[in-house]
Amino acid sequence: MSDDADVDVIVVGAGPAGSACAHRLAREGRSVVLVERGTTAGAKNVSGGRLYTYALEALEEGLTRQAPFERAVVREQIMLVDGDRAMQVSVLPSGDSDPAGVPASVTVLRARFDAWLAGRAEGEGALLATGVTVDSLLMEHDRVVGIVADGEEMRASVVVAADGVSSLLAREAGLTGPLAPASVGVGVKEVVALDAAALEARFGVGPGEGAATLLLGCTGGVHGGGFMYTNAASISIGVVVSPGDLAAAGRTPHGLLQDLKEHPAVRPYLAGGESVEYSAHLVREDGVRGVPRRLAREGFLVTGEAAGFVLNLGYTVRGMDLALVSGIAAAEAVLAGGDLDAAYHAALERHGLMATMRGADGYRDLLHLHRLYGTYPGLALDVATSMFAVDGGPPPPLRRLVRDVRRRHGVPLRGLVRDGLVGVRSL
Amino acid sequence: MTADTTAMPTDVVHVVAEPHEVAGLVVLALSADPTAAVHVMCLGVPDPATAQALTGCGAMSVVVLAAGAPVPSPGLDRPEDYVPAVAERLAGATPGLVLVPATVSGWEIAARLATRLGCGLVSEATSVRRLPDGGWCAERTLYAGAAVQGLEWHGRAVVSAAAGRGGPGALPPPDAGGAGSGGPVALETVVVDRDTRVRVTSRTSRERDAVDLSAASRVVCVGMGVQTLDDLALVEDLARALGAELACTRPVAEDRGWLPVDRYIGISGASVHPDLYVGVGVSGQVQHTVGIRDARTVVAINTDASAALMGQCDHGLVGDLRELVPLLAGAVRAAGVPS
Amino acid sequence: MSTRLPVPELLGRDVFAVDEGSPHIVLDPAVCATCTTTPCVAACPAQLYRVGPDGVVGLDHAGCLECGTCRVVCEAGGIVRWTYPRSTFGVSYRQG
Amino acid sequence: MPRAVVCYKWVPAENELRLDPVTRAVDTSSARWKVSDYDRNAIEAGRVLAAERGAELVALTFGDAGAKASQKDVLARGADRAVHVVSAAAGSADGHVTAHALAAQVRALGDVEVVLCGEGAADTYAHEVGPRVAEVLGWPVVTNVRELAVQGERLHAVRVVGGDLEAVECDLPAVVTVLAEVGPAPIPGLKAVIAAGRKPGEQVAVDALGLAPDALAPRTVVTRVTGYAAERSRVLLDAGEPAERVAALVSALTETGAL
Repeated sequence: MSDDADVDVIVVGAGPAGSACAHRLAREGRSVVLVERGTTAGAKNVSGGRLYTYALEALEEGLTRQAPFERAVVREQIMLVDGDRAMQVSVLPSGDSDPAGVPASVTVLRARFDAWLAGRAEGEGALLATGVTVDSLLMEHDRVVGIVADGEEMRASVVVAADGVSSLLAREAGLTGPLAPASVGVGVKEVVALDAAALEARFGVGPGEGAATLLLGCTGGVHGGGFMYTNAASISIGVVVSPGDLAAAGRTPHGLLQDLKEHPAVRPYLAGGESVEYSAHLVREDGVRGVPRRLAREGFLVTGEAAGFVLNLGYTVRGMDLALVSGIAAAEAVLAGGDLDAAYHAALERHGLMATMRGADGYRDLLHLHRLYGTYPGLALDVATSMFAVDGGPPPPLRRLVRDVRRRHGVPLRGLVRDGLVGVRSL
Repeated sequence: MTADTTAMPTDVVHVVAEPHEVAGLVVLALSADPTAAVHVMCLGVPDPATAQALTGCGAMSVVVLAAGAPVPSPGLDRPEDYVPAVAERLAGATPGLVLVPATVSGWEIAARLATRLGCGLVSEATSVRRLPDGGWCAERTLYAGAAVQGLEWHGRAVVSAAAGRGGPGALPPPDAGGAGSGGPVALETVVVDRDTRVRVTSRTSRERDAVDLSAASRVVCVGMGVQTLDDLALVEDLARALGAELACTRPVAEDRGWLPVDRYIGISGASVHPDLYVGVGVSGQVQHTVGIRDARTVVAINTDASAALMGQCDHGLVGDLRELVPLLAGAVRAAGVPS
Repeated sequence: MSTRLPVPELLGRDVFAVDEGSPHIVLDPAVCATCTTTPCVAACPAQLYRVGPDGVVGLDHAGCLECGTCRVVCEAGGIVRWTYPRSTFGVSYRQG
Repeated sequence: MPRAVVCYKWVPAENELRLDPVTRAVDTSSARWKVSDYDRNAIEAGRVLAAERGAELVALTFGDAGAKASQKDVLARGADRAVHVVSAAAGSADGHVTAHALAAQVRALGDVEVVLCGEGAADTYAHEVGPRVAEVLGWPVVTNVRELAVQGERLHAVRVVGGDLEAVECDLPAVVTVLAEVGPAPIPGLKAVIAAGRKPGEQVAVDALGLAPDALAPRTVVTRVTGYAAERSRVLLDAGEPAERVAALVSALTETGAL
């Protein structure tokens, strides 16, 4: 700790990134203050609700089984929606549990999960200060030396910004600029309380088991998709859409979510449930391109969602696992000392996080195919519907069936092939 | 509150109150248990008119506790000072329900008596009833009115209750001419030592205009969403148009000082039961809404459609109060609404 | 029975500590008056942005879900201040 | 060093309760817990008083194991020490039991010159525990207080009694119950929150206080808690021109006889 610092490290934001960072630093004997603006950790945090557990195990082996997660995901579903129609692909089982029986992914509700994780960081010796909004960075000689909250200053050798997608601190530090509307999706979510047994019957899962459902075609042609995750006794249902496209399409995120809930293929899942919470959150969609080149400056580094460590792969959104890993990497960079940015990048590479971000870059092209959100779900449903239509005549050749449907949707063969190639390349 | 009296032994209710509160509490006592022997301990010497009324209030006995030396200065007396004397007398009396008015002094008296008697306390009961087994049960509100709690006990307990307040939540009065404990009784005056550890040095009236909000048939209430004095003037005009009393939420009176404190409605303020309540810029926290529970019709006017009051009103008018309030005042006047 | 819920009804299920004293998002009405596209109105999940009778967008910060969408979509620059609510104020998720 | 004690209650946040729409059962399981609102004003009043007196401020609560979580908050609000009298049966305790437990701990602390309480707790608001504690200790009590000062060994207070303000005085030690008006409870700042995190809270088992079984036997039993649901029609007028909305309201009110 430098002479005039109150503590070694101040971590701003007790989400997965901040708590993981504080956990690791405290375990290594650093004095850490973890500042959270919610009155409890998790009170300001929202996500779809799925966590890949490898990241929790990376923080501390065996942590997953102690975590207050909702359900272990055993069923993956993709639902294509067009008008009143729907087509669903269901994969079971999803992923393998490791030999120790740790599920590969779990659903979480953040108010519970984040409070627990922050509590773990406290258990390692970090000081958790909740109900404190950090207003700005304390700067001296072009160096970040602390934070200011409600007029009070606190000094630290390093400030870690884990303050989420809208990171005011990373912006203030000059590491990030304004977000472009096209680089984010706005997610809205309802948590619908439902009896556990009814939920298990509807999703075809056992006690403690859950399903993750992705929905396409439910966004009124606006770039985006929907999701449905099973919690212990509730369903998280939401849509993520490109906010800049909404006004032109005459749609609202709220309206799309209400439509989705009313869809004949979705409604039975929710029947009799009671909506207990409505939340919203921005989701970064620019992948590795959204990660700033410099992630640190003297006395400061940025991690988690604030640093753009979010991946929208279309079939799933990954944020919490990347946040955890980047938080660990941030802690390792602080522990390494020296050039913070270099140490941080080295740690991120070491954990394979940058490789993951780069590897996922192709998905971005796939996700920018506009037809994915309106045309293709309808096209696929038309093909499927024709396949199942029996009128007594000879079944039409499948090739002709696809051609007819394609023409009806005004998709030229060239376009279909091109989109297909983008899809193949991106995978 | 109906009591099945056939199978139950007669019980004793001790009413402990200031002279002007006695009659109302005896009514409550007899409605809780019509066969009860009601004994009154009157804290302080009543004026002649009140004394006259007390002899026929329906109690079986009325004991007036008069201050022994030093006699308090007029206006600086404290009913709380009689607690040791009351406790001493009750300790030797037939155990039973001890009924105390739910007032600032009554709350303290009730809790201290209960402690001295080693018994339970039900503060601000909304109902009290005998049980067939001779025990008692009572109800009171919880979470500032969001919930109702049911309590039971056997043996002695002190209960504080609001006497003489109307509305469906209050203890109902007994049938007119209902059973009393007997005919007129003589007042017995006993000079007692008081607990003078707490001394009143002065008493001043808060800024108030003797409004009785609880009697108003229409109430227009100012919430914190009314942000300027100009906006307040608009709301005042609406109240005039409606012939309504102007009321407010606690912070409007206590923090801003815009209205006298006796015009605020809520758990620590007034309770109202008008035919029409109009809340302007009222967020609808339960600490306030508990006080409007008995309003027949509740109207909320707020820019914020998600304000809690919108979920607890009959009609929610969403929009800018600067526009809506003058329009409403005009429409009310145009409709020639009798006020 | 429809599962459809209007925004105020949904916000009513959330827990808020509204800071009556100081709004955390501030608009410049002069700038907003020049805005013709008003993307905030459609994009705000809590529908807190509304076009007023004068045709200018206004904001009610009570009910803000603190998602940051308005700040991202604002083209005209009418949002002259966007911060988080002061300590302990704002939305408080119980599920998240 | 003289001591000032503030008694507080750890309660579920009333705006986070869930009421079952059918049974009206009150579900506190999803509610976060908090230091009862007016007790926060009491703590701040105690902080100011203790600072003036050079006294140690002890924040005292009686509750089950869960109430330990309150200690960080009361320390952040300015208490020098946080003492939690722990009882597994605290959930079924009434004012009689609570007052005996708190008073016993006040005696155990020693050198206490004033005990502050909120006028009522956010859940029960019974105006009960403060005066009960005073009686158990044999001390005078001043309730419903909005102004408070101590000069020498004498306490001066202004109480709200109906429409009147009553200035009173009494000798110390004494118990005072305060209204929110006694002064706002500031939101703890960063350093106070962090300093609180460094201070350990103290736990005292109720059995260690040497209380007679009778003192710990509740006199009343809670038989049920049911939610209150307002029966309101909840018609929102949020569309159309303002004049149309107002006209719709006036006609609805006229129809129902409210006007």
